[in-house]
Amino acid sequence: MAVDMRLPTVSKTVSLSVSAFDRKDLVVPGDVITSDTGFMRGHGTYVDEEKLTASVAGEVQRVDKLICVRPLKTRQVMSPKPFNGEVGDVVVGRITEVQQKRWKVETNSRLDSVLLLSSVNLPGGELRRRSAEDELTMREYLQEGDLISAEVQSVFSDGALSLHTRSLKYGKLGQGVLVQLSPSLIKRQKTHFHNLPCGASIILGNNGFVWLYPTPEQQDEEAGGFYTSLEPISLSDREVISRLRNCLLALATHKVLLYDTSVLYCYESSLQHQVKDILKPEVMEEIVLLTQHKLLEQEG
Amino acid sequence: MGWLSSLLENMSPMKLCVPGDKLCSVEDCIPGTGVYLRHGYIYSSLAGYVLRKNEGEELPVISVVRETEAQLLPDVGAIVTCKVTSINPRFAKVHILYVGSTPLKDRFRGTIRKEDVRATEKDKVETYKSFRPGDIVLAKVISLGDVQSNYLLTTAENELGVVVAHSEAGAQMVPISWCEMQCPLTHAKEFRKVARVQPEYLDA
Amino acid sequence: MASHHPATVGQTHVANQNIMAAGFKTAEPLEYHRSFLKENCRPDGRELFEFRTTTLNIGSISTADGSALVKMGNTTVICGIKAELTNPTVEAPGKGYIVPNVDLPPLCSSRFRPGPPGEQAQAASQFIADVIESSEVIKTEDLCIDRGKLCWVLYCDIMCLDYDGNLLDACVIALLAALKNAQLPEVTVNKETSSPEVNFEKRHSLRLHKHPVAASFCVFDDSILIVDPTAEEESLSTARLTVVTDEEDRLCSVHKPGGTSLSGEKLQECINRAAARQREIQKLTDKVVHSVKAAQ
Amino acid sequence: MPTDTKRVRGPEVSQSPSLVTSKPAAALPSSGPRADGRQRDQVDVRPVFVRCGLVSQAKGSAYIEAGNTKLMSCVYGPRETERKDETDMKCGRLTTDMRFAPFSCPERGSWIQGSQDRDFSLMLYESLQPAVCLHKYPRSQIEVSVMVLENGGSVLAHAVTCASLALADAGIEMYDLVLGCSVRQDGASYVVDPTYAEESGGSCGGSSEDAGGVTVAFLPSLNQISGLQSDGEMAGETLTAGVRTCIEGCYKLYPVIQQALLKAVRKAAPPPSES
Amino acid sequence: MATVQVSEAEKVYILHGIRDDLRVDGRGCEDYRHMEIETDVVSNTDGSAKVSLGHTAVLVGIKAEIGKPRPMVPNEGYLEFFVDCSANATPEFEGRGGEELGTELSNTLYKVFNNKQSLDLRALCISAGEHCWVLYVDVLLLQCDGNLYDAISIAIKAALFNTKIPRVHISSDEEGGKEIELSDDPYDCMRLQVESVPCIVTLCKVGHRHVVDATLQEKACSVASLIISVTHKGTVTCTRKVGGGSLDPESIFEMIEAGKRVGKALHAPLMKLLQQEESLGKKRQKVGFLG
Repeated sequence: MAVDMRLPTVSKTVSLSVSAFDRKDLVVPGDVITSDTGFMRGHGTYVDEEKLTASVAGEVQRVDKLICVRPLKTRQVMSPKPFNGEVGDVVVGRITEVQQKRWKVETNSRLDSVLLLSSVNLPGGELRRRSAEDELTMREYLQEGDLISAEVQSVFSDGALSLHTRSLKYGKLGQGVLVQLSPSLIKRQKTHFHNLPCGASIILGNNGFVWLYPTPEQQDEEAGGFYTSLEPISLSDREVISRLRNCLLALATHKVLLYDTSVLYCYESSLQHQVKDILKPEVMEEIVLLTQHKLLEQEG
Repeated sequence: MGWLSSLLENMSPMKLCVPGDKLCSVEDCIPGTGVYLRHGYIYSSLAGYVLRKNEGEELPVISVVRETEAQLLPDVGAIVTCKVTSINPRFAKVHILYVGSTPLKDRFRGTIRKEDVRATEKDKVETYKSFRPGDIVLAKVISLGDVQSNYLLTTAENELGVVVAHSEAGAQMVPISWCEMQCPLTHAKEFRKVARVQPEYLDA
Repeated sequence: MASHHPATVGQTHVANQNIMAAGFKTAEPLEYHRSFLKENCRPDGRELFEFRTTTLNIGSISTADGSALVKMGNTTVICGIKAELTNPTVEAPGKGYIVPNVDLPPLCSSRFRPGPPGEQAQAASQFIADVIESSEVIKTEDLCIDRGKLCWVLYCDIMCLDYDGNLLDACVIALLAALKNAQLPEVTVNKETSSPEVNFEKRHSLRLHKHPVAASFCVFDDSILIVDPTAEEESLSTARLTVVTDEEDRLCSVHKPGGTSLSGEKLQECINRAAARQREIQKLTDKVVHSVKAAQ
Repeated sequence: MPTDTKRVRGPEVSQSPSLVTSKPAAALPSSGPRADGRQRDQVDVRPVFVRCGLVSQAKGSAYIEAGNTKLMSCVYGPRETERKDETDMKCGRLTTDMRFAPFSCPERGSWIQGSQDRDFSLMLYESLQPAVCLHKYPRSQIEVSVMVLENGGSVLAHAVTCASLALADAGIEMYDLVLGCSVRQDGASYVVDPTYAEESGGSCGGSSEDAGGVTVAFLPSLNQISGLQSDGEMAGETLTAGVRTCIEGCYKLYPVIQQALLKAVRKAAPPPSES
Repeated sequence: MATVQVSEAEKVYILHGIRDDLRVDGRGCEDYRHMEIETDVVSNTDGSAKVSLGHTAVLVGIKAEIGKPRPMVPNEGYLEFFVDCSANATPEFEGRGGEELGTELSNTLYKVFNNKQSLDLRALCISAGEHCWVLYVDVLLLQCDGNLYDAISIAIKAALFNTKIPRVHISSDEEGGKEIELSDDPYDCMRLQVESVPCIVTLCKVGHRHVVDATLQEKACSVASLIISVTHKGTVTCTRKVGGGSLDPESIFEMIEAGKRVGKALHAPLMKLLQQEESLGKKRQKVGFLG
């Protein structure tokens, strides 16, 4: 048995990058972004006495003549649902309800997302017509609690996301570990699916849900993506996954952007510690610093 | 336990059991109703009579039965008798009164959607021309529905539909076709999705 | 039309029979009852003016100062009396309290939900309180121990354990029997310390001045009168009436909560039947009370 | 204090006559035979009187009497869940409600359900739930209510037994019956199935290390404990021994309970014809 | 209780991990998560403590008030527990959900302290039959991430350690009436002997093994848990099975044994930490809620 009791310490984010306070592109509601009338008003802004003013706290973004403020979604994990999905985003989500012809999916968004029965590949071929029977047996494919990876297909007018899994890489997730983080920590990349060289795979959902799982031996022939193996995972794979999980949490605690390289460097930096010790504040600090050094070196 | 079962066998030719009684190994019988499996044995899940039936299989089916199948819930595929409570253009709401021939002690609600009223020309169905509140309808359970909705029922078979209906004059109407019924008093015709009339029933 | 399904034919037939025979009872309950009433009888085999078998059991709860369990057919009601000491009010320094409450817990029928008392329970409590007051079964003056200082409060808690109609009749029987069964310890006030002293060895019964009994009726289709309704009969009837009389045939209470109207003639008939019922029940109660006393 | 407008109210304060004579309750002796003649340190449960199927309105019901403890239980359902958010598509829902009649204890209780009643209801729920095949009743709820008519000690244990009988009587599918038994530890000695006086008197007198109560809910045929709770202070070994004693007590009760249930089955219907 | 959904495959993964004594976060079966304890965090209480265990965070405040002893025990003071499950902790506590859990938790706390050992209640008596100290123990759940019971019990013990009750002086006036005077000196106060205050250990049965300090995900895989409160000497003051499943008698006995062992071991480091914090006195930098 082990118990680690201690007095709390004031937590501070270790960061080698520019301090957030020095950044000019950060605004709070009411801040005047520009009084130049030549710009177009985008999300997160309003015009007050001809001045373009921020209506949310966040980062100013300029695309050509359009100015938007991208909200800083700093709240960790779960509460106030902060993910604003866009078409093409990769998400990891959990089925919360099976309804007629659709599943409700929790994706860390303001509103539950929707996966239509017509947006999934059912077993027996992609082009199979969906029958009334499929509608009544939807729960056999995906039921409450199941995790899926999916892509945002469209955004409804109320902001709810419509997902699809019409690709072999998407579908029901098997054994592994879900880590729920802030979406703002996920770096946008070409691919959000990575087989890490340390021996496990990762799906970095744009919605902040990160899925860690053992790298499959061979990309097995799809059973429509609804079959999951329940064979025990080896102890060594588990250790890697648990280590990665704790590394993700350490990086997130110190607000380090998550992508394959940062996760991998953090993993390497943590190797001198036992998995369960990684979450101790001083260890977190140490390995995150190490990681950031490595990242800076790599950037040159 | 041994003494008890022997005692009971002396008192009645039928064996009685309570929940949790080990009845036999799965190698001896096929589990029927009122039983469950655990570690290769069949146990009783009801207090009742143990019944072994040979149904043409190699092994007999073992079940535990009570006086009535009191706990029957509407299940997918079951034929139910229900009473229409309300109608709107999209569906009819009903109370399920019977599952098969067993009356339900508590009311369960069901929904017959417009598209499930009949098998053909589904898009031409008008719920008002199919059912009226108070009608007694035979239907089949197609799904337990979801959290938002009730049991989903269908009448899209010849034998399913309205069996008892009262006319505006208050008399019980007589079916005259698969879609019409007539009041014996006023001879007024009303539209219904009528269940196919059983000859046996007419003779009675 | 869709093709013929042999599998469903048999089932359909069964279901048709449901409707025509036993199903009648569930699907068209009012018609079902009417068909019996036409023949001057009721679905449970009783005649229109026949009460269900009434049994009484008293003193079975040792934690109560008095208790009684009444069964009228299926309807079961238990009454427990707890006597406690308190101060009389300034307005009535020479009087004690009687606090009757009727509870209809979810246990007794699926029609009652957990939580605070519903309308029916509130109405029943008020009815019992009215009967106690108007019949003067107990004079609250008898509950006074020391004028202005100390008196008894009798908590009469009545609980339904099986609700199959005619709650009020059963409640009144249970209340009276429990009151007759109640034994209160002797309480004296010490002159020096002016604090009460209780002598549990010496107990005495309550003085009951009257013996009210209730009889309930239901009206079907504005004209047919039946007595001692079951829960189903209550729900299908068009009006209900409860008449309470005492041993001198005096009317203590007439309770008719809405419904269709009733002729004076019919009302008189109800009162006559209630008076007859009073004799029956008083006899039963006294018999049981005596047999319990004899056994002690 | 909110006033209760839905009941006939009495005086604001009143006192039970037994509290007026402030005679401290005599500590019960912790040796020698018990007040009701039963043996100490032995699995000596009170004989129980059990009946099933008394309540006409309920789907199943049971009444149990052990010494002065009298309680009854009714089961309603399975019926549709009332609230949509409580509907479970895969599994039924069990609700329990345990209440004490106001006249059931030496001190008059309130009509309003106190936190103790809710605690009992919760423990009843946790003891019964493992035994009920809830997956057979999707999107429905099964309601169990228990009414204590007289509290003569070991109420929770008997409530568990009574409620499981009512469930079986209702024909709700169950993996096993659930039986309850309590033990009161008082120093080196213990009493099984304690009476009200033994329950409330023990904690005053004992000054030793071991003083407390254990209640176990047990599935006799599957040999599983579905409910366990203890309070007071006990060494680990005493607690373990107490649990074992309770299990033994449950086995003593088992034949009586089985008989009562079988009697109800036989009474309800003659054996079906074997066809 | 706050619940999370877990898919079947995730369950299998967690289950196998526990079988191999390697939990998802790298812990062994009997390891606690990192725990932070701070006392004296709310200034208008007589004693307070904040405990965080993983993401679970609870705050306990203790108020001492003068009341009347209970008639059955005239020479003792008493404790009152109230657990507030505010909707802040998890949205599930909105409405009745939080109320039910709050009652469950406070009822259990009464049982945990329903014995002679936990706290010397006689020390709380001011004058027998007339006045005593009543300690109102208010528990506030700030965040729920599993294992509430353990965190609450540790926070209560820490808050009781931190509690300072003003000394009272009883003087009689001429007519024989008694007057109670509270000491004005903030340092003239009474401390409680908290040595024997029990700690709760929740053992969660997952598969064929049990774990301590289960996360919400692990709890979702568990059929039943055993709550067991243990004093520093290893005396058990309360046990309770919670959750929907049943347990084998043998595994209950194993869990009692394990609970006793783990619970006993919690006390020493806790007391050491509390004394260390106390000895730092004003030098210690307070972290409070914004840390």
